[in-house]
Amino acid sequence: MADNQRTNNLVKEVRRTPEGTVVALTGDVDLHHSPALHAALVEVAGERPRRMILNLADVPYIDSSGVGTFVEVFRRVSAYKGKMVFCGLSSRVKSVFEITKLDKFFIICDTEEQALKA
Amino acid sequence: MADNQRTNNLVKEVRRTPEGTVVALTGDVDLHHSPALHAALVEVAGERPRRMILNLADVPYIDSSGVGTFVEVFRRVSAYKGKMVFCGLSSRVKSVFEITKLDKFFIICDTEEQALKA
Amino acid sequence: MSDTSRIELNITSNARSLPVVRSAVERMARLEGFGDADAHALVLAIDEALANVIEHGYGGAADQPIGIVLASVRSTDGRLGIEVSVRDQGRQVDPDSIVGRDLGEVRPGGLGVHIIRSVMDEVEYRQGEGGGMLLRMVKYVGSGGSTTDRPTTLSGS
Amino acid sequence: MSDTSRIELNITSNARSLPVVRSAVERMARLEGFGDADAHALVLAIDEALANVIEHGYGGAADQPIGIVLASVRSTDGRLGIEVSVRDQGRQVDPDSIVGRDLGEVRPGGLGVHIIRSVMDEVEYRQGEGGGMLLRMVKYVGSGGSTTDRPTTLSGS
Ligand SMILES: Nc1ncnc2c1ncn2[C@@H]1O[C@H](COP(=O)(O)OP(=O)(O)O)[C@@H](O)[C@H]1O
Ligand SMILES: Nc1ncnc2c1ncn2[C@@H]1O[C@H](COP(=O)(O)OP(=O)(O)O)[C@@H](O)[C@H]1O
Repeated sequence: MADNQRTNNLVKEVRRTPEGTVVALTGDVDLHHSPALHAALVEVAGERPRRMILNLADVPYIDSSGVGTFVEVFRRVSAYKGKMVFCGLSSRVKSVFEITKLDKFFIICDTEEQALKA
Repeated sequence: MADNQRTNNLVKEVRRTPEGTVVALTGDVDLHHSPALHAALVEVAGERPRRMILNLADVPYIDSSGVGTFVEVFRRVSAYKGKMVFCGLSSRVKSVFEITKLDKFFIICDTEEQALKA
Repeated sequence: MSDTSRIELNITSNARSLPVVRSAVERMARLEGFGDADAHALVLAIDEALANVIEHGYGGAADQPIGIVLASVRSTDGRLGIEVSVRDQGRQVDPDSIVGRDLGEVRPGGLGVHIIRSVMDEVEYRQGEGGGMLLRMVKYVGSGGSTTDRPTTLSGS
Repeated sequence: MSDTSRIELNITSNARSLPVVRSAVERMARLEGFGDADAHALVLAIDEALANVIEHGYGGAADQPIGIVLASVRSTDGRLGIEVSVRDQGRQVDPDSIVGRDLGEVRPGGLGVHIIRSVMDEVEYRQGEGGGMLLRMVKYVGSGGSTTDRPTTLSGS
């Protein structure tokens, strides 16, 4: 219940398309929310979408627990040869990817349309 | 110098027109900034504009020291039969005028254009 | 957000610190489920209380201690709220002397206490045990609020 | 904003308090003259430090004390900065054991300390005198910053 609430607050939308599944997040992805985010993304990864697209346009803040969550999910998606693609990063969020050098490993697009073709 | 800096930070623009003088403020009008605001508005009032128009479109926050400053300047402007008109209030700022019942005493318009004719 | 939270802020009596407190209070109010009007009202009341400590408690001195404690609470009918206490080591006055004023006339002064009493659900001034004043106040979600017109309980000053 | 300012925040080791601290830090950084990148970097480093105290210092317990002090400082060459100290009463570890890791491989973990050391100008872990750990760090305006690529001083863990 508490967990559900957190997930619902964090995952704004899950949209399944032939090119992949778009997960739109909302709010700060921090230590408080990362466990629920992990659970939600593992569930989506379990459906083995060709692309798992994370739209962060509505994420003002992310910390290492958030990027750590993405890394863990990335391993699951890579394991079945899926792709994980990010879009909509603010410069603030992008800088956290840069500091942790994850901008080199993840595919990062500007828009969701580009992400669906990446 | 420190005072000047504060005034400059707070008063974004002073524009003199035949209908009155528009003073556009910016930033939080709180205990820290009210003394500098008072000095700046007293200076404008000294020019005896027909209307003294305070544009608060860029003021996210105001407290009682801010409205107290407006009241004090209002007395000066009223003394020479000038008008004091406000415009651009956010609902947050407007609520402070309401709590202190100053919305009943001041002329409050939506836009600067309306304020110049009020 | 059902578990309670508690945050303590210790500042000096410098008006420059007020925006930092306002930001913290606003964020906490949002996290506790306060809407726009309630969050704004709470921020305003705390800001006014701090301004009064700086001006009246400390006579404008900028280096004196002020302690602020924010804690989530619930009303007897189950509404979420935030309890605030503001503690200073300044001038002690008779709590009954801290009153706002009737707003029948336009003049500056006496607005801070009026605001505090208008927007908060509970307001209590006390003399602190180790000196100074202690202000305890509570605001609940969806109660009072900045745009209501309920009669104030103030006596004119 | 030339006079110095100092703000102390005392929270419990609950991740729910982190956004409130972030808001306060960001506002203070802005008031001190930090630009976007510097303010964001400072907020991030403090948030990571607090997350580490919660996870490693207190093993996830949510009701333990954490003290944060923010103070404006100046570098020897006159740049504005903010000094932060984070104090806990949790597990004491060898300060030298608190290291980030090389980022040659994609795996979670070890990112927090890497971030702190990347974005802050000074970082020093010590064991607290009454127990727990004490982290002291400083960030100056326009130095380091979140998007620079300077070599890290980390040993792999
Ligand atoms: N923290 C305080 N310590 C001592 N006196 C106070 C304090 N807060 C308020 N007062 C008293 O209450 C009066 C009303 O305060 P307020 O409504 O804020 O108006 P103002 O600050 O404009 O006088 C003050 O003039 C002062 O005498
Ligand atoms: N406040 C702390 N108290 C005790 N140990 C700490 C503290 N902060 C960091 N550490 C140690 O440093 C290591 C690296 O921390 P970090 O880079 O944040 O990665 P992670 O938290 O993912 O392990 C931790 O695993 C822990 O052993």
